Amino acid sequence: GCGSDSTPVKALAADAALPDDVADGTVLRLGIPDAEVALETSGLIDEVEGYRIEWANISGGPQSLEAFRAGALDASSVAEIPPLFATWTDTPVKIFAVSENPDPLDNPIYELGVAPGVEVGDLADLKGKKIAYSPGQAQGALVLKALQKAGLAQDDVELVELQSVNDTYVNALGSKQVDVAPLGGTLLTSYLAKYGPDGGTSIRTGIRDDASVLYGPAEVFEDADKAAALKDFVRLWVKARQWVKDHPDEFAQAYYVEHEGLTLEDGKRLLATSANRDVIGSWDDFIARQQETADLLSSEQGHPELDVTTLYDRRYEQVVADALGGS
Amino acid sequence: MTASVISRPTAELTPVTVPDRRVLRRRLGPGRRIPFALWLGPLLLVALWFLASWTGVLDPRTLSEPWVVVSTAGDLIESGRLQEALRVSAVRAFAGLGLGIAVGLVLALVSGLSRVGEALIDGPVQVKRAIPSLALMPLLILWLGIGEEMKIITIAIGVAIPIYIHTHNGLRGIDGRYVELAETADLSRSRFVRHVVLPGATPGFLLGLRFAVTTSLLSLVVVEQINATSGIGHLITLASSYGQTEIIVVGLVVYALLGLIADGTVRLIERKALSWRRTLGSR
Amino acid sequence: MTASVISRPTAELTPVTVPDRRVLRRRLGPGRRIPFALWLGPLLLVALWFLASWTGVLDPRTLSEPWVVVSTAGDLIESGRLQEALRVSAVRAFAGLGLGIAVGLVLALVSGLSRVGEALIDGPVQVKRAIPSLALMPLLILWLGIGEEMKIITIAIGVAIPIYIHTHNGLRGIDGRYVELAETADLSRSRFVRHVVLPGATPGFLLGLRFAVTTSLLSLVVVEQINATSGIGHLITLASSYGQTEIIVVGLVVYALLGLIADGTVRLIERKALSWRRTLGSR
Amino acid sequence: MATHTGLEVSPTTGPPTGPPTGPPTAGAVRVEQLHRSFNEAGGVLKGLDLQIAPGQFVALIGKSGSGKSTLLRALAGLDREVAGTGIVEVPDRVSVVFQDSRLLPWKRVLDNVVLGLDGRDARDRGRQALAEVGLAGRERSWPHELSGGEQQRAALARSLVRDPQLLLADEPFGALDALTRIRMHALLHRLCAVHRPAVLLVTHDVDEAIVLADRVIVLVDGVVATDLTIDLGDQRSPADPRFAALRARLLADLGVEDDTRRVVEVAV
Amino acid sequence: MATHTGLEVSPTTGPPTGPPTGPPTAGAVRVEQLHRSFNEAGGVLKGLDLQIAPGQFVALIGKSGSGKSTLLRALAGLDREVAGTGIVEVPDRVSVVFQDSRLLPWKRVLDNVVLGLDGRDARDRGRQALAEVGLAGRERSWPHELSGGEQQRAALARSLVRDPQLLLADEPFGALDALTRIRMHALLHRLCAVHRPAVLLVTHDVDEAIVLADRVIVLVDGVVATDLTIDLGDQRSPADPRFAALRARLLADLGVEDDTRRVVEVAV
Ligand SMILES: Nc1ncnc2c1ncn2[C@@H]1O[C@H](COP(=O)(O)OP(=O)(O)OP(=O)(O)O)[C@@H](O)[C@H]1O
Ligand SMILES: Nc1ncnc2c1ncn2[C@@H]1O[C@H](COP(=O)(O)OP(=O)(O)OP(=O)(O)O)[C@@H](O)[C@H]1O
Ligand SMILES: [Mg+2]
Ligand SMILES: [Mg+2]
Repeated sequence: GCGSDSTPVKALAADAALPDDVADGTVLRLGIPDAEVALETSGLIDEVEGYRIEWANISGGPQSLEAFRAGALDASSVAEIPPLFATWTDTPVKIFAVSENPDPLDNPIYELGVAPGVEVGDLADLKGKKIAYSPGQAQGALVLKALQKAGLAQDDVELVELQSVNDTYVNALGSKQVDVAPLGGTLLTSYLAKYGPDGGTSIRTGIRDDASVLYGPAEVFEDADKAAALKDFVRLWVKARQWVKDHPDEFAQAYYVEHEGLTLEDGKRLLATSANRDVIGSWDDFIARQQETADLLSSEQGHPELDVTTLYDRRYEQVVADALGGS
Repeated sequence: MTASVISRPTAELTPVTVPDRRVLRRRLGPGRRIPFALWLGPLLLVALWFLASWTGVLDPRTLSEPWVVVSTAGDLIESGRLQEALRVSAVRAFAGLGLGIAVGLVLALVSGLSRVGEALIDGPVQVKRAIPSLALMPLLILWLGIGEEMKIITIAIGVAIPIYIHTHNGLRGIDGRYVELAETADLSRSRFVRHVVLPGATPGFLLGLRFAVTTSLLSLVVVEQINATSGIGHLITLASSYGQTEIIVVGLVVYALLGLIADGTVRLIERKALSWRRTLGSR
Repeated sequence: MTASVISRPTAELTPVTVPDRRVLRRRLGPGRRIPFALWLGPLLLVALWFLASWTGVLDPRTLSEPWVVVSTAGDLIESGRLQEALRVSAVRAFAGLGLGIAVGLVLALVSGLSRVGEALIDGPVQVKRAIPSLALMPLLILWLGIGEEMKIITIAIGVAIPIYIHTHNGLRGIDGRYVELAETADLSRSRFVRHVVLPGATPGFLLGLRFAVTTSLLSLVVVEQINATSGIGHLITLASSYGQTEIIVVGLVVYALLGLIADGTVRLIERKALSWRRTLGSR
Repeated sequence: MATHTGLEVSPTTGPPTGPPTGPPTAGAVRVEQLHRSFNEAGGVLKGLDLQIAPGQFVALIGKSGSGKSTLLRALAGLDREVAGTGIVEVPDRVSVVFQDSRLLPWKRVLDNVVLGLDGRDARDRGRQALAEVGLAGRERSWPHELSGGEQQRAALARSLVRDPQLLLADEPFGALDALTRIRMHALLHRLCAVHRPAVLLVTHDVDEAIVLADRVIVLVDGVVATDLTIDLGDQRSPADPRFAALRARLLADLGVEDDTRRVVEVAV
Repeated sequence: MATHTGLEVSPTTGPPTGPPTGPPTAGAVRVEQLHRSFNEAGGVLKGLDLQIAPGQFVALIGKSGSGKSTLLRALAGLDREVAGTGIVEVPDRVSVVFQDSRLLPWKRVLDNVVLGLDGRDARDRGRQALAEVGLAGRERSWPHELSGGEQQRAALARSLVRDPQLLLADEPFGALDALTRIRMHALLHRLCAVHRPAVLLVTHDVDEAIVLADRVIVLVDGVVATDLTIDLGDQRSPADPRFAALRARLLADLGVEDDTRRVVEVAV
């Protein structure tokens, strides 16, 4: 790719200990906008030493994957699905930090929006309904999980293939083109605000959708300098997450209002729900849950079986744990 | 020294050699058409792709190897998915194309021949053109649902725009002397349209048609993201959401082929329909 | 009874009334241009929008009310976001436009004036045109990264296509008699290009330019999805990922305005540059 | 019906003579105080007066750039955008032969001739008109496949087939050789004898004007400077001394004092 | 330098007389067994032979559609795509006045005249040429603002300013009135006397041919049917009986047996 450095790469074995020394001129190219804002606002950014960070305003599965393939990005922040699809499409990646909501079932990212006039009280009511389904997106995986949890097969409902771009799902529900569609974040709020009066509702799935990871292309972890720089960055990132927890208003203003253009209320709401995340120092449960997701997608969408443990660089687990302990 | 005398060898078959020495000037036009030239460039591209993949210069993760694409295409054809997708998409594309051409032509005539019509139609068309179509999809879903009508009408709207603009432009560019002729020949408005405006605007219309067929193909990718179970656009969307690069590339190759065939067809029509023209290109 | 005699009243100021009775034929062309007519249709649309929102016919959930959009725009301007977005996007759009126009023109000349050039260039351009740009983005990111170059080059590629096709088409449509004239006047190739080809292809080029400016605007929405922190396309993308309908509509209104202004500007240039033409539209 | 088949020529029933019969105003041309100018620099027509009776054949001569085409375009109603004043009245059915032959390039010759004609026999009449102007067999040619003179004749056929009340012809014979020109003169003369349109014919050929017209007018400085009635009868021979006198008079109006052109004299 | 300023006219140094001086081949035209046909129906040129010596002035007459323009286009090298055989040789610097005046509509008159000319004085020469054809002050007009005859004169100026070795002119005076035509004749005559190009001039005006040319050829049935050398000297008056004899001969070749046109006679 175009972003490759001219300096020779110091190779690092997958099982070798993470080095501490970072060669001069090492650059980390990171697509983690909330971390960028948190570091800048808290002043933690001044602790970056021995390497440089180039921030990219990139987040989400498809964009980060494209940037990885192009060799233009070293790490990004996504939910649990993109690393799976990356592997299935022959782009080796490694997860090097994870976080989750301390109270996931009460603060789900997605709920199932129900069109006005449609009776869906719990997951069992999904039977026979028209459900918006986007195969490659997190929303699609959620639908499959919901069906699984309700004990329904794909044939028991009518899956309407519909990509969730912009407010497509809100409109599809509002105009009753589908009965049920997963809605997240501000889309859910705006749906309920718009169509609540007409009888539009939503139900919670009781399914965890709070997994969030930092991941990067596998090459990055074979480059001793980058791996070392990442090690330092992870330490800072843990501090930054902690700072966010301690300064929610400051962060909401800096990130949601100034960076993302939302209102402060929206920002605070998001911070309380989907952005309310704790860094995890022990990954076993997390990995197990992701394995379930992978297995479900394999069976329902016909992807090859995947052992998700191969996706993790667990050397960083210790780094995170140390950082958590130290803070 | 630009006018030089050269000799053209005459056919061997003629028993008595008939001399044919002409004055040949420096040719400033492009000369005779090379048949199937349209395909030369793309074939070269394919050859390059082959070479780059073969030598490993091109990473298969960047762009699948041609042979992989061929075998993937083979699989898709064997399973019948590709044919089915093409069939379904063809129906949508042609319906949208037909509707869009009709609407675009009528709008162009109304707006081209009356300043009031122009004042009412032209601005909104430019506005529609300037607005990202992705941003319009939610509105179209609200108004037209997610069924087949929505898909066809969306394609038709996309098609009508280039037809309108090019026909309007072609029409407005008709030599004023022919309009004078029509006025003195007391042509009725409908005859004026049939005998002067439409033939005079044909070059413009045909250029618009070249854009229209491509638009109808490209619109498939957008509309078939919504509640489609088959179609070439759906095939690509699905493959890209699963990251099935080879299938995406098969889809793109099909698009390239369809685009070339459609463009070639319109240009063939162009050559036939505009055979009366004596231009830089036709000499 | 088509040629009728009508009388035109003369200006009141003239003390002695000078009669001016002309033979006036049924006017078959569109007549005189109405200044600012381009804006009439859009203004009507806005009025309709206002009315429909006011009376409640238009559900605000479908399309935000104009006054809400205005106040949202006011907020965006107050916070400086809109101006900043426009500034950032303008730089990208103009850079891409300039580059794309240059490339498109050169390609059109090469391909328009030589059959070999055409064989090599024309097919690939048609292929590029037929391939969904969304599917090309990954490749472009791969080759050009995610920085500013990628954005500008992507816009430039989009711009070069209509410039190429329209200039090529316009050039090929130049009356063959003028080419003959150039040949007998012993024009050198460069003079031929300057004195015959470029002015003759100007109407085509300008039509292409109308598409090119719109393309550059529309491309912003695509390229600013990737690693942008400001820009009008980024504004829309961000707003739609959070479902901020009013901001999206502000963005679309800005697009409509920009589109109309750009189109109007090109048409103004057109009227100036083509003042030598006597056509259906200019009479 | 009979009055509308432009080229249905019956044997000459009698020569067209001076002032025509028929209602005095229908089919007449009246031009009063016609002013036309293309820019501030000065007018092209400066208060021109002209009356043409129905059925009268008027030839218009004048220097290149004197405003002949401008006058014809005013009569044809094609000068909406030109500045000026004055009164112009013309009959309903006007047909124009333009100075350029102005065939629609996208229509074959026959289709150009019958452009806008009604009726089932339109194409037959068109074919006949083409034959009369010597273009039989060229019905399916494209305009660009015709020679200059052939294009001019096709344009003439298009005008004649329409059976106008007023025929405005701007140098319709300019690109024709002597024989073809004589044939076209004869054709026009015959048709005028039958259908009696008023004719305003622009020509640079003084002899042609004298041979064909009832009246010859000369346009000088934006007005009709000379208005000569040709009373030579039907036997108009250039050998006739009256013919020669008329010619000398008209040439003098054009500024040619002595027609015995001497190459070296004018050259110096 | 002097030979290249097309319109630098010095007082006539002497009339151009019959056969020219100078090297025998440079600047000469040779056409042998020229065949040209546009379709299977039959040829337009059928084995035409023609030689024009350098500096010779040849007038070409022939019926409308007889192939005059076809021959000129062959000499100009504009008939690449036309079927046929034969040998054509022309000098290097050839200039063409087309039958249509063919001004580039997007260039003002002066820019049309100096199209492709080199040198700092090009525009001055163009201005001078325009003045010579009576278009002083019209330099900045658009072609569509010129009258028919003015366009023709602008095209003539464009050709003359180039100082060609061979001038091919296809009815360059067709749309001009008598006086302007005489002036243009004089201009052409003067320029030929100074720069001595070979000229092939198509005209329908037999008198014009006799007045201007060293030789008149008549094209009939695709070959040169008549080739007359005009030996009237420089005082060529139509009143001269030899002039009248030549005219009668050429008209007869064109098919006009009796030039004393009688309207009724031809009309019947
Ligand atoms: N559209 C125009 N704009 C400016 N000037 C014009 C325009 N049309 C004609 N003229 C000028 O008006 C004058 C009269 O033109 P017109 O065409 O009537 O001449 P004409 O008598 O027909 O000449 P010719 O015999 O050469 O055809 C000319 O000097 C011409 O240049
Ligand atoms: N491109 C063409 N295709 C078919 N036929 C043509 C073409 N050009 C000319 N012809 C025919 O060839 C014949 C000779 O044409 P040409 O133009 O040489 O005549 P011309 O002698 O110049 O006549 P004019 O005096 O009318 O200009 C005509 O009958 C014409 O119709
Ligand atoms: Mg005129
Ligand atoms: Mg000719």
